[in-house]
Amino acid sequence: MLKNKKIEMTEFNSIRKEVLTAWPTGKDVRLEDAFRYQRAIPAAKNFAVAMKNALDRGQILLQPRAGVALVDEHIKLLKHLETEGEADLLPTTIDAYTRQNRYEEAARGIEKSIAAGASLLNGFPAVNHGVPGCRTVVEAVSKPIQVRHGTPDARLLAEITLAAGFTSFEGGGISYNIPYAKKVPLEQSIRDWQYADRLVGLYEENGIRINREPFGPLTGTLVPPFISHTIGIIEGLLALEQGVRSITLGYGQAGNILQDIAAITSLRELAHDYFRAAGHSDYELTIVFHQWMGGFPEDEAKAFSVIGWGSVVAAFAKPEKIIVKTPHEAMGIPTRAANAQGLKATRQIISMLTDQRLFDALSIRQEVDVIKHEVKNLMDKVLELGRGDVAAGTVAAFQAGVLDVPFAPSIYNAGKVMPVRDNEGFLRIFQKGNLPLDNEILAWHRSKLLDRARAEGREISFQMVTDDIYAISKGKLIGRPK
Amino acid sequence: MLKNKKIEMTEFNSIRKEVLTAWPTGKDVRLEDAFRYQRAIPAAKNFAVAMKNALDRGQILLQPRAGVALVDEHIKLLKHLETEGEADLLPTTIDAYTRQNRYEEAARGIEKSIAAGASLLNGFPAVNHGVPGCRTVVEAVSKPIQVRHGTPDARLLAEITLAAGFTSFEGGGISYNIPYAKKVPLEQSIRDWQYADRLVGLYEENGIRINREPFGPLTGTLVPPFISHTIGIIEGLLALEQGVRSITLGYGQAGNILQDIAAITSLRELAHDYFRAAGHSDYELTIVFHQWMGGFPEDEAKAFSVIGWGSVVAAFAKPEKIIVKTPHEAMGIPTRAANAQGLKATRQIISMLTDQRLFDALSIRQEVDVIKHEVKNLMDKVLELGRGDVAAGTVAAFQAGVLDVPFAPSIYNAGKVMPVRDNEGFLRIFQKGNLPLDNEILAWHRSKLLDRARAEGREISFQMVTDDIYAISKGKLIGRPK
Amino acid sequence: MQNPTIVLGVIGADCHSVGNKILEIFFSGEGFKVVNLGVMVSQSEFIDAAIETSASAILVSSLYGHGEIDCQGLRDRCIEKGLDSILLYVGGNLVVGKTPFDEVEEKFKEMGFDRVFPPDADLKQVAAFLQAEVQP
Amino acid sequence: MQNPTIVLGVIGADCHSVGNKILEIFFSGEGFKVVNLGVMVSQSEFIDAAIETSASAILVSSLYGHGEIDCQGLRDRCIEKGLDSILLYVGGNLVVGKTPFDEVEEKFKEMGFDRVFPPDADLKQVAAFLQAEVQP
Ligand code: B12
Ligand code: B12
Repeated sequence: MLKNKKIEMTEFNSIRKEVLTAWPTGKDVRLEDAFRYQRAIPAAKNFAVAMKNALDRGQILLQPRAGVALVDEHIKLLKHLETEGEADLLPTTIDAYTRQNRYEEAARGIEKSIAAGASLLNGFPAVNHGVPGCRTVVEAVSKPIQVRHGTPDARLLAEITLAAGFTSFEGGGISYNIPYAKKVPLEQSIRDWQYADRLVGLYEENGIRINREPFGPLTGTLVPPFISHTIGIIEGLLALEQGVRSITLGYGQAGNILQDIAAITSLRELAHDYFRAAGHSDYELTIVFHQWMGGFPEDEAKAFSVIGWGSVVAAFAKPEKIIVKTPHEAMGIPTRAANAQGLKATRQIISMLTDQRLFDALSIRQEVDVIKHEVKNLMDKVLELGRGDVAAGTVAAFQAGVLDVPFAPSIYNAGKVMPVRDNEGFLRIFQKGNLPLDNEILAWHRSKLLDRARAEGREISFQMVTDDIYAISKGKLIGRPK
Repeated sequence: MLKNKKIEMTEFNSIRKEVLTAWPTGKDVRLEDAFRYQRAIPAAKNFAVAMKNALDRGQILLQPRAGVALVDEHIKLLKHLETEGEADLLPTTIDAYTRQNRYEEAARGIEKSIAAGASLLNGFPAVNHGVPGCRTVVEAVSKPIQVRHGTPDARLLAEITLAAGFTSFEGGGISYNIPYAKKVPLEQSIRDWQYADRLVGLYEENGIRINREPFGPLTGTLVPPFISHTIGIIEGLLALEQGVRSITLGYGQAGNILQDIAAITSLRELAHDYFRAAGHSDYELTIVFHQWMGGFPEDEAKAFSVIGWGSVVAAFAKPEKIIVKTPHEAMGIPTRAANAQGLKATRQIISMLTDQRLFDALSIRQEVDVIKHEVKNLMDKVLELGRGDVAAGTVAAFQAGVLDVPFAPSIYNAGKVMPVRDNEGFLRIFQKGNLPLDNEILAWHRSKLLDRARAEGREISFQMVTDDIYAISKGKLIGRPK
Repeated sequence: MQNPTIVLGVIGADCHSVGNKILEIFFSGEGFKVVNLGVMVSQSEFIDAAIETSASAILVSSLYGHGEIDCQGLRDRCIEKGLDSILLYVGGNLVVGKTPFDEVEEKFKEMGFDRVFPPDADLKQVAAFLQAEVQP
Repeated sequence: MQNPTIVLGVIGADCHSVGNKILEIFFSGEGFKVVNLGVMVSQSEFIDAAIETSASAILVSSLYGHGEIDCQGLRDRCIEKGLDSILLYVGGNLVVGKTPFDEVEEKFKEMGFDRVFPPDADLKQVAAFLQAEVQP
């Protein structure tokens, strides 16, 4: 009977023999060689390390989806995403035949793709390319790389890709069956994924940490968070039991920012609760957020906004990783250019929002009050200068620099005021010129700017202003020093 | 001396003579004819009415910027923005020579544009085209249309365009001088704008409401809200004094969402305070938000994200109007296709977020608790079914429909659960199938769905689910009935 | 006239089930007798079901990109099995990658499909075509 | 060698002042003597300033789209006024609308500019060009 219990080695080995003979490329897999190969992979290319670092540093890493039929083309695609798209993490998305263990059809797809001079498969048939083909891919890129698929029985795929140097493996016995298959018994797929997890556990026991990522979004279509959370936690428990130590739970955007942020927060807390309650303590838990996984608009401008909105939510919810969609989503497998566009659009949002905190009614009210205070300072002075007349007061105020527009070209503008952003991206005053701001407000601005100066380890300076001017076109809101 | 006092008619008329002779097209302007023409314009094409309606209905209207040298081309451009771009409000952006009253250079620009077969001007030279040319434009479109420019002395421009049937006029004595001119005395530009405002007041007194919009963003570059607010309020006071009754104050996105929302909120409250304090009560105040007005990224994917982020902020801050940028912003005057893309991207966000409220820490915490509660319901049952074993429990749970993934294709999935969005776009449960949710939670879901049913005036039904599935690709989050 | 029977399904190793459920609900609502084979349907399953239920049309979906490979030969097999005049419609994201729809349509018409539809096909329109084209 | 003098300004009826302020700060920092005429500068203002300050180069900005009209004839006027060998650089959003930069460059080189720059010009690189190309 199915149990959440570590598979014993004798049983594992007897299953393994079968697994490796399911397709000729299986015979290339030798564990000792695989461990040696994996150990030589630098930490900078290890997925588990990257996820852990993101957690420690509060970063959000960007990862696209991508896979085509042929090794060379696949490498070109990944390299484009790495350079032009500036992806932090790379994927290898597996084709749908391989996902169903239909290796012969995958082989035909490879042939037809060679003949057509274009990929006729919707992903990379890793089993058919075998350990040598996969290693060519792994060696060609410089970022950590993961297998992404949707395979109920991924045992051979795991054997081959891990032996080839992939350092993360997506999926799980529930999440890669229920939304992806029609007739695979759940008991079977859980068993088969216990095998995959045990394999990862073996690597772990041999000093190689492989990241595992249950597939959070399920059907990607109106899945309430508590359903996918429960399944994710179960898959986490199953994986931990087999010796997995680096685990990334996933969640697909639901659309309401409040619910989505609450979902990410609760997923993290719940997982720790359940994992610890089950007696686990030695593990690394991280969270992945998927941009909208349901049907996309066909119009690319609109698709960009869906991508953008997902990125906004991520920026506030702070998962360790975000899976990025493309403007071609509704139409078909994206070109590499469209894929890079998705990454760039996402990066722009994540960077623009990186310093912003979750806002709440209270802090907005506070900021409203500050602005009112500042306006009153100026308005009082304008009216004073105009002896009650606002028009006359305005002219006088500009003359006196009491009204002063930063960067304005007019010679009737004093041009003495210099604004700059504070550490959260609020615009504050750096040089007040002749603005009639009272000391209370000025001191407050000053303290906000000191926060930034401290955070950046530099003096409050005109350089900050210049940096702020360029910031948005460089994908930031605040112009930080490099 | 300059005073905030209504210009007397004798003075107005004597200035007027001069104004109308500054360029030959001025002689076509006859006020009685203008009033007759304006009165015939249907309410659906009146800008002031549109803004008032947006205020009453809590809508955010979308407006692009656009203008080219020749009448026919300009009409084609506007019609494209109206149909393909689905703009709510139309602009006519004036070229930079006209803004400086350099009508001869504008005339040369028109000639060269005809010769080149392309617009060599950065806007529509309305004064040169005169009343007849402008009326051709106004008559060709079906949405309210506004003059957008940057003209320190806009008296002749106002005379011609208002006589031609434009129903809104952007600018102000400060905001269209300080950021736009080099050597125009402020006193002069305020005087000249008092004239423009008085002209609008005359229309008002003759039963025609023209909307006026001071230019909020100023230089568009790091302007702290309190500075632009103060100037906007002053221009508002100046306009009201001359008899303007429909006034839209503006604000350009600063980048931090908290500050931006606080800015919109405070602008509205402050303006009312100052206007009332000055003795005004009979006016309509609305707010316009400008998407990022500073330098844009050159990459179009990144530009889309800047546009998207501005739209997100607007969706939460709820101005009555948003001015939309385009993915070509950093490169040059946008093509009409790019301009429509900016509108579509903005629409997608505004619509996706329309039902979402500003979130705060408290309500997120509440949602976190709900999710935790739901997960516990399921997890307890899974473990119960597995007699403590999570793997066995999972299989049993799927069999029993205790775990059930909506829309999953697997025959091992019960497929009885039906999710649907609530009235704020949260995913809730419509049909619970065999999910072991307790009565407390179920009642809560139910009440949330009843809120939606009530709001939509229809029963909770499967139709809602279908509608929700299509919603995002149609630019919505919640699938409302048409 | 009796309600015409149509066979629905997603061909090949394709698991996209959402559109399939929508199609079932829609065509049932339009008065067709719908035999829905669900996802991951082989060519012979389509044909067997059509014979068994004397269906007038087969509506093939393919979303995942392998449509081109999966659909080849379906018309010939129908003829082999005596389904000489059965209507064959196909729709979805039929090929790998964003492709001008004309090209896709031509490709699938050459394979013997009577009508070819993009993902944003107007379903009311499809129902009207079906009503007009099914043999009584 | 003395620091070379350069004249800066935004030509025509153009009010975009932000980039101009950045250029002033940058080139001053690089050791040039900068004479900044600000925005809305006419051709004769550029030339008069260059003569008065014995400048080695004029850096013309145009952002607002009328660059093509505003810049025509500047080189001829320079020659008329005896500025035979003055360097003329131009940069910004030089024409109306998004246009391939090659075309823009060719157009302005034909007008007699020595170098033409897009909005994302690398200013360090521009400074290097200037240092190399100004007459001692
Ligand atoms: C949700 C989704 C998933 C879910 C599916 C869950 C499930 N069990 O249903 C998950 C995450 C599991 C998934 C997996 C995969 N997916 Co997917 N998925 C989508 C997505 C985002 C939405 C699909 C959807 O539900 N739409 C809503 C429904 C209502 O619309 P629809 O499916 O298009 O159906 C309508 C029309 O097409 C039309 N129609 C369909 N058939 C027919 C037939 C006839 C006769 C007619 C008239 C009309 C018609 O009417 C339907 C109802 O309106 C689409 C992209 C998109 N559209 O935005 C990608 C997409 C379909 N997936 C894609 C791919 C490639 C995959 C994977 C191979 C993974 C990968 N490489 O990325 C796997 C497939 C594995 C497998 N064995 O099939 C590609 C297909 C690429 C292509 N054709 O070039 C798409 C287009 C995304 C992309 N751009 O890359 N996917
Ligand atoms: C802010 C802004 C404004 C502000 C300007 C306030 C002010 N006083 O400065 C306001 C709102 C007032 C404004 C008005 C107008 N603007 Co404006 N504006 C912009 C915007 C968004 C940013 C400009 C900026 O400050 N950038 C930041 C600085 C640091 O960069 P920069 O100006 O490009 O300068 C750098 C480079 O170009 C380069 N450079 C510049 N000159 C030179 C010269 C040399 C020799 C070298 C080596 C390098 C170099 O170095 C500079 C420093 O890094 C741009 C679009 C964009 N870039 O995103 C449009 C833009 C420049 N504006 C434009 C237009 C058309 C106008 C208007 C005519 C209104 C309209 N029709 O839309 C009016 C102009 C009125 C007038 N008389 O000039 C267009 C120009 C179109 C074109 N060329 O095809 C742009 C491109 C927007 C667009 N896509 O439509 N604008």
